[in-house]
Amino acid sequence: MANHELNSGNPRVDIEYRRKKSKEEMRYQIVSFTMMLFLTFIAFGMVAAKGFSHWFTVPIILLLAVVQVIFQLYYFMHMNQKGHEAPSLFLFTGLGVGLTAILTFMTIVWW
Amino acid sequence: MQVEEKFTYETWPAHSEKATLEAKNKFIGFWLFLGGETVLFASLFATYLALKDKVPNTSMPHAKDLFELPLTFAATMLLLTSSLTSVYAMYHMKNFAFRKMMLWLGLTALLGAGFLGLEIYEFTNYVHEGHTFTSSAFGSAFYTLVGFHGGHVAFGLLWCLTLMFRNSKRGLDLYNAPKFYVFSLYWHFIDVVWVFIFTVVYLMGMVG
Amino acid sequence: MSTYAQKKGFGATLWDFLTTVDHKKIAILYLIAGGFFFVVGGLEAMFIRIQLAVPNNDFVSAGLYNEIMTMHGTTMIFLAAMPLVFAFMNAVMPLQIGARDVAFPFVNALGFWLFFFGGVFLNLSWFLGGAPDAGWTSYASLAIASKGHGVDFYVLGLQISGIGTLIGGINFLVTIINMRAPGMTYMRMPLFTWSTFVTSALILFAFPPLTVGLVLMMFDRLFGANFFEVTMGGNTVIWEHLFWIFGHPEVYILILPAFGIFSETFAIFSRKRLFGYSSMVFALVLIGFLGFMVWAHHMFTTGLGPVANAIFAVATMAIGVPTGIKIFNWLFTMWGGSVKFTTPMLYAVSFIPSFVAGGVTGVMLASAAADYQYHDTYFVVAHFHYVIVGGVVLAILAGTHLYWPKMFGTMLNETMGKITFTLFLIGFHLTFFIQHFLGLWGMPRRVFTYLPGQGFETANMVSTVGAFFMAVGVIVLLINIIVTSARNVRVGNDPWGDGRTLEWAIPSPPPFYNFKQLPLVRGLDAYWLEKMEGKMAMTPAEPIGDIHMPNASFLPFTIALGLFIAAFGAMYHVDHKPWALPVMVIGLLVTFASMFLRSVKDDHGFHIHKEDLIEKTDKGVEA
Amino acid sequence: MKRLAKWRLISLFSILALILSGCGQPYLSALRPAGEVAEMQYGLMKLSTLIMVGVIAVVTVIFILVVIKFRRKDDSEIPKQVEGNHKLEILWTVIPILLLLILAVPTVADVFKLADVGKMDKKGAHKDEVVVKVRSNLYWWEFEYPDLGIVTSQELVVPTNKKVYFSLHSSDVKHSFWIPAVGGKMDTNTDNVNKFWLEFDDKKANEAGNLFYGKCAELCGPSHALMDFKVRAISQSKFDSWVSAMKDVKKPQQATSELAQQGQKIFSQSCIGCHAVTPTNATPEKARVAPNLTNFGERSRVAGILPHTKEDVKAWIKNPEKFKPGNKMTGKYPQMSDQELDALAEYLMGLKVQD
Repeated sequence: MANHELNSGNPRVDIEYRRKKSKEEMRYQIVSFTMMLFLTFIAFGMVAAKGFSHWFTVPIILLLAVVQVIFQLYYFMHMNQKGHEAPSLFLFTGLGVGLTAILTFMTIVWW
Repeated sequence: MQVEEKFTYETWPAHSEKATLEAKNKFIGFWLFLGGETVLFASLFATYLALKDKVPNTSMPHAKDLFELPLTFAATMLLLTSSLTSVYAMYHMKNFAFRKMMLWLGLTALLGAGFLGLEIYEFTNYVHEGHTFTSSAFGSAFYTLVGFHGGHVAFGLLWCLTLMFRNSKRGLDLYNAPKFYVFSLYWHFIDVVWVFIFTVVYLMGMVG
Repeated sequence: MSTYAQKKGFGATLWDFLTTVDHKKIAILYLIAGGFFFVVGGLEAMFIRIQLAVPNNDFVSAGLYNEIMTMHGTTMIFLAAMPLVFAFMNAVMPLQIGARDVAFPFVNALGFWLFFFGGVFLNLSWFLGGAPDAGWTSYASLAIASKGHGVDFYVLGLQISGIGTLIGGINFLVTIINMRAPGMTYMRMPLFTWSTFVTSALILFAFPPLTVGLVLMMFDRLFGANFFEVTMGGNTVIWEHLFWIFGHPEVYILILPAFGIFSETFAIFSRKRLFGYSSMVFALVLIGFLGFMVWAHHMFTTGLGPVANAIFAVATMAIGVPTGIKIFNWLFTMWGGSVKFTTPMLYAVSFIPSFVAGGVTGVMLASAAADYQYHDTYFVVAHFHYVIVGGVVLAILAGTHLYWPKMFGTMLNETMGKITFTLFLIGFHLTFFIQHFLGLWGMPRRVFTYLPGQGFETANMVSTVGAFFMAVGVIVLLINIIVTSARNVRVGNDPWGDGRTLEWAIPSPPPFYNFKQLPLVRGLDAYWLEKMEGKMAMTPAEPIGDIHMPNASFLPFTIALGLFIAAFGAMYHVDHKPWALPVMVIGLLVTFASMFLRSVKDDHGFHIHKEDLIEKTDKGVEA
Repeated sequence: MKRLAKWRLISLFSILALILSGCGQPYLSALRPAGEVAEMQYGLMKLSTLIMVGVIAVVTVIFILVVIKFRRKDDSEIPKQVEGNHKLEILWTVIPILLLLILAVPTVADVFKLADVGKMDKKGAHKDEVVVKVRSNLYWWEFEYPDLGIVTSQELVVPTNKKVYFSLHSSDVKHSFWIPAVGGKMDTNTDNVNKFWLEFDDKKANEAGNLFYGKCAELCGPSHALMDFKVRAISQSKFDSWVSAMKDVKKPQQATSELAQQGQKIFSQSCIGCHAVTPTNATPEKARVAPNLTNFGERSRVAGILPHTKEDVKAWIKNPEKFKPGNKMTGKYPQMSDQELDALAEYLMGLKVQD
């Protein structure tokens, strides 16, 4: 989306280009925010409704959480932009390590 | 590029948060720190999940009996919205609109403070119901996980206010732009953690 | 050490070191502090071996033995091996990639002072009512039951120094990602830099679980929480998991830099580029990755069930493969080379059989069903000492000799170096080889004594004799250091004559800005390439210009000091001492005030002007 | 240098002599397996050692060649800068994988075999399996036979040539239950009950004098080193008669001699609060705070570590702290005169269920 190389030579053009880009980005961010609100409503609604079975609700709300977090990471924290190779490598490695720990604690800590 | 150089709307670089070597270092370094924080919170989540509802006697409240959806929902809305306001702040930083950025940052801090207030109110409620830090392993794990997050919010507030206070007269330059940016990353990360807390602790706690 | 430094008094030098943010000086601080704790841990080891020399010995009492044994492990791992490794990383890695400093010089200093105050705090336990006595693993049921403040010292001390290590790790990572000289691609980085990179990544992911574990234990012991209190719903196995999720990668955090040092040594003294460079890098990364998948092999007898044991057994065995790759690559680096047996090379060469012995017992231990016999016996003690002493300590000794001229500008005496080597190596094998058998004969580890008539007598005596050899070896090294420093014969850029990487292209010790002009890197072993073309220096990648340098600061010291003070308050708060809470608050205030000061006071650093750099070149003061 | 060579030789010889001096004691060493489990584990040890020695041999050969052949002779020689060799590198990646697979398969099989304790939970009158509930305490062990309704301490009695199932638990801090000659260990956790099985070989038990040494293998406090126990492995018939003899003790045995009667009086005043002298498991675990002494006279050690003599019993009671620092017995009873100790020891040594 955003661009490192602004070499049109004409500052006015660059500025306008950048403004347009920022606006565009902002639009994406507002859409993500709306989506996140929507997903939160669904999650809370499912639990509040109490009508669904445990095995149905839990995976769905976990999935909704993951989708929300992807919105946060990629749109709010700009991981969709260039120059985020090292950040994503380390963030996802950390996530992997963390998930292994969680998996262990849920399976072999209690008997 | 000199860090103290004065900029105008026209000369302000596209990626002010990564314009100098120091800024680049800060940017990568903070992301790595967030990678470590991921493991930290994962360990706390793991502990919580292992100790959920482990109480010494049956008369003590379980997750199901404690949590209230409306309160959690309100807290979630506050924090989610504060995420959006800090996005706005960064938008204005990009456009070199210092006053607007400060305004949105102030709003972010206000929402964060509201969230903290709700959390404290919630905790006092639980304590009245006999669910305390020392009453059971469940209690210890719950307060540690949620409290760690709350502590992060509180630290974020202090950070935000310090930044605003220090730079209120100075305006934007390449020295403080990365600082604002890194703060916004931190704030979003707190929100990411909260998404999992409300899902895993509260919603899954209510479901059983 | 800097070109700007004039003859200064002791006070000024002290102040210089208290406030320095220069990676080379911080390296020296790490070396001194780590060396000191290494000697302390060594003394503790000697007490252990003297106590166990004969059955039913009463050289130390049972309780005191547990304290010594716990502190030996904790000190050696956290306060000796890691800081010494950090010393070399700090001293060498920025030079190897052609950087002027690390990414965050201030944080670098902060990391050191946190480690230092954590270590001092931990060791003050000796004078304040007793050291921790629950083993370096500090398993929860025993650690919670342990009376006195010993375990509190462990928890708080490690927490403080752990934070220091964590930020140190992040610092190295960013330095390597962002600050490589022009032309220094990832696949041209020297192997020591690669090992620093992987090690730092391991630190980044391994220390948070330790932090969490320590926080939980601190809450349990000091603030009435119930994580490990079984009657309150707690579970002690959580500690075991958290500790080993950290603890196993920790082993690799120690050994990977050792691999790095040896990789450099083999290449330098064989006058040959490292055999299979890419597979060496690949193996490093793979070991680092697998390091996170195997921790439960420390818990085979905990009762995790056959499925978990089988999975973790197979995963553990897998680590043998990349390690094997490395061993053969080193051997084939020497193959066809021109091998010169200097002191560092002697360590490197003897490392191979020693480490292979430790590695194969590691694979034996991975075989879960058989591990039920080895677990918590002297077999395990023998195994990890073969890996840690035969790998890490030999590497630290090799690194000390190899990089001493680069750090201090003068060479350690080779004859004395070889004496140290001989004594240490003999002592090492004498001490630990026999312990494999002690374990198999039925001797559990962490015993303060043993009864006569079980067949343990001779072997234990042999082991103790070996320990004395090692002690004498270390004493010779200390004498060597004193004599060398007194003589202070200055050396040039490349004192070994066979340097291959960038650090050997600049003066020993380097000027405080490292490189006047950033070098242009044209391939692996950049300096060697230039030398082979008959050039004596690197081709610069930039014209001479102003160099931006960070300011010195006293704040890292005070931030760490504040936590140190606060830890005392937190600890004595359980005794209902009236002063405890105020002390804790004051300590935290010192820390936060320093951090606040740091964030509101701008620190733009200073510039060394182009003219000054040129002037000095003309006068021939510095190359 | 000559002296150094001599030293090396001496140390080498002493190590060799030690290795040749045997594989340890038959009642203690994991290298003298005395049962199915230990046998299985010994097999894995041999297999892995064999593989590892093979690896070491290859490394050593290359190592020696390199060190001898490629010494620097001429200071100006510059060797060829070799990048690597894919064939070689693939070779030393694939061969270790194969070797590890050879080890991994039996390892996994054995792990599952050793964890197979399904039979111990079988209910009903036809139950033939021996089940022992092991409870570890700060520096002593309790062995309960839930199906037989008896409790004993410090000295486990088991039948040979038969699977014995154990369920392990700790009442204070974590310990680990280990009988080296008979099979690998398992932790006694505070959180849960761990289960495993062992088998005691009759012939090997005879060689070991029917008495195996057991150890605590997890650091548990100052006297961790002294938390030994013994295992009396006897034939099924002898075991049966021991069980019925134990069961016959319905109430505390009466001392016969006058001195012993005195001792019994002292015992019922000062000791019986913690130490039971009947083998029934009717009292709850929490109330069983010290070793059961029903058959104390027949045991082989005092407090698990001292020789089984009257003198040692007296010395132990007089000052247990001297022998097991940090134990829970010290200070729980009044000081005793030599005469009282004498009587008490006489009584205790007479506590036998079999003749």
